[in-house]
Amino acid sequence: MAQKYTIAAMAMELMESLLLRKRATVLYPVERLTPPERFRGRLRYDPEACNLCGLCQRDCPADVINVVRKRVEKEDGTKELTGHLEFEMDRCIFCGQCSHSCNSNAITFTREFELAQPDRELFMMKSGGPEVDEGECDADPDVSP
Amino acid sequence: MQVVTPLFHVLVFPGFLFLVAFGLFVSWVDRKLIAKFQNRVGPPILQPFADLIKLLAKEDIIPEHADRAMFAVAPLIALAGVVASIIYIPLWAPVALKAFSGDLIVVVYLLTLPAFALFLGGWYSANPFATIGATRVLSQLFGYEVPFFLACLGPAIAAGSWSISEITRAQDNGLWLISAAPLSFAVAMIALIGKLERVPFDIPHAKTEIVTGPEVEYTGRRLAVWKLAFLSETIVGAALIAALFLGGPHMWGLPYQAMPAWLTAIVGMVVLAVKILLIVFFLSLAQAAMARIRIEQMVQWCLLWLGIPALINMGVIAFVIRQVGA
Amino acid sequence: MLDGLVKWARGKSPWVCHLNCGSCNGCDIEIVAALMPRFDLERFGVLLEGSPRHADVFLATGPMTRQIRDRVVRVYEQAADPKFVVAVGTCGVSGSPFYPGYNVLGGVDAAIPVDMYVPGCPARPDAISYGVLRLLATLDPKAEALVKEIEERYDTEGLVYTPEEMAQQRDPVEGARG
Amino acid sequence: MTASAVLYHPVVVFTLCMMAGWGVYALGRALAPASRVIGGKLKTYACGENVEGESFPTAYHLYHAAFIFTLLDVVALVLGTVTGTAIVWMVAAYLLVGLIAIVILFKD
Repeated sequence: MAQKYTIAAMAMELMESLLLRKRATVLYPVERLTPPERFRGRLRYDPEACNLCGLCQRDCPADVINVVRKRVEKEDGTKELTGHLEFEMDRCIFCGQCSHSCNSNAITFTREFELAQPDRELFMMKSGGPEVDEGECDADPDVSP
Repeated sequence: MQVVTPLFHVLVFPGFLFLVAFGLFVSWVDRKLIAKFQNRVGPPILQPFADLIKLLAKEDIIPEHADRAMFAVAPLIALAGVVASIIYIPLWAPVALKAFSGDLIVVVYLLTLPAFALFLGGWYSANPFATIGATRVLSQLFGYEVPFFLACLGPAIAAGSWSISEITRAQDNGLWLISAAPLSFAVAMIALIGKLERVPFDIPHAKTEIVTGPEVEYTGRRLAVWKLAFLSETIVGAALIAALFLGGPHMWGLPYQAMPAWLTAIVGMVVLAVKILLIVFFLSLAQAAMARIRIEQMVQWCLLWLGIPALINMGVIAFVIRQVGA
Repeated sequence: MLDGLVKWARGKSPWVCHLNCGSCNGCDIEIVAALMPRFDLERFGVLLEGSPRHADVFLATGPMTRQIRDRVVRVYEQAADPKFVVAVGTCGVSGSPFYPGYNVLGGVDAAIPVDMYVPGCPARPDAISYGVLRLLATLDPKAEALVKEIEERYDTEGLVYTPEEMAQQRDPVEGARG
Repeated sequence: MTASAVLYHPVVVFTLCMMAGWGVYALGRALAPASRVIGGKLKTYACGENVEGESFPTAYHLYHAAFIFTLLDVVALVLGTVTGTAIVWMVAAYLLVGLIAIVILFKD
């Protein structure tokens, strides 16, 4: 026989929740839920590992990433590729495509989610790469590593 | 002195200020209880007070198509109707501050004023949601008002008086009138939910379908007065039911004879406050356990299943009194 | 003293109103989840109000579409001062990834001023809590202390790690690949 | 008639409470920022739609409930204002009227 869900049964259940059950609430600033294993929160970019291949820029569906490449002439005459990545994180939809495309594991996502900012300017990120003097390098966008 | 004491009673205690303060506390109890029923934490104790101050400190807006006078006066009518009725309800002694024959009728009609004020305020807001909400307020009134009135007349007939103070004093022997009118008590409690427009009878407010019904256009201090009117109505309605059915400030087993007058008053006040909180507990339980129903379901169900039991209880009481009296 | 009381009350009692500017409903559901027992924003005095006339904080979701713009502006204007807007979700922050569309004007700030941006697709309920708390921190000293505590305990600066932060990372494989 | 008898009269109490409510308004006026009318602030709220100059007709279909409410309420008021020994007969008549009214309501 199916259990009849009457108002009295509901009231009993509510009384039980009042007297016996523990609260379901996570007291957020004091306690904190750990997001699930593959949750994608703040983006983590490792300029040491990055080889500036530009696959992330090509694959990003939201045009977040801009790869700025520069070729610098060393003292012994050889040329070295350098540069940095610019992130417009206000556009990021946390799809994870960039980290999926990355061959050198330079982009990963952490599980931190406290990302709120009072101003959109604060989402513009410029990260990685050694500082390059603009005048000394010739920018060549077609260069490949 | 002859002027100051009544003014103090009306404006400070047990009138306006006390009612508002106690109402804020009880609304916190109510919100906290519902939170507990839902296994969550709920608001801190000063939350209703913070809500009130915040609403007072918000900008005031009167929509251009609304009737300015009606829009401003409607919340005041609701608040005044509710606060005025506390004077005629016994609080710390079996006799109210002012008792006269027929004050039960006056209080019951004063307690319908918030519904009419809500209708007027909603109707003159000139807003589609408020208009629908206003008609629903009146439709719902058809449902709960008559059963509530009938339920209140049950103990009145049992005590042989139309005065709330007389009815409460008749229960001083320890025989609460809930024993004579159990059906009336149940009817009065359910009709009170309708009167306070709470779940499952929150059809006029229905946040999910008509925003908040009649108060859609109200902001700031005018909304604050509405909120004050509703939470004082909770107190007054509960106090009225406690006075009629549960002996008001009377409690079994307390040595009233041995106590000085001031202690009796304090004990009576505490006992009544506990009874009010118990009734509010029932209201919160109903809110947590049930969902909103439709307006015509509400009206038909109330007239049938609240009206008939209240009539039957009244008839039984009248018949028994006639037998005993003859 | 009255000013202090009013300030305290405003920080304690933010009634939110939900404003969908063309959202997919993902962030709307997360807002509802933030009000549910698991996160229980009523601890901070947050109540969900239907009418903008009652609300203090708008939780605006979705890219600002050309169709909804006038309506959003009207609803925003109809709310009483003081009022605040929190843009929830990446669409609300910048309109991405729909901003190149012919019908999308951009984020919520294409129509109304925004006080706090909460990115995420959708934003987690606790991320929304953090955004609202951070907004309240501008009003209430107690909320400010709470936010400071969060900032000390967790990393909340910026969206990409700086090289220095990278060097400090003890466990480099904490994050997940997509 | 003493001062307290006048001051506890329902009408006087009601007026005093109206004034107390007006005091709440005055307090709010002191606390609130000055009203600035910008754009459509005073327009009717209708989920952002512009409903300028429209009327909102409501279809009403609960007239029978209104009729019975009026009937019962008037009878209850008559009953409430009668005192003395006639009370039991009045109750009997009231019960009869109430039952007839409810039968009318639910006969279809």
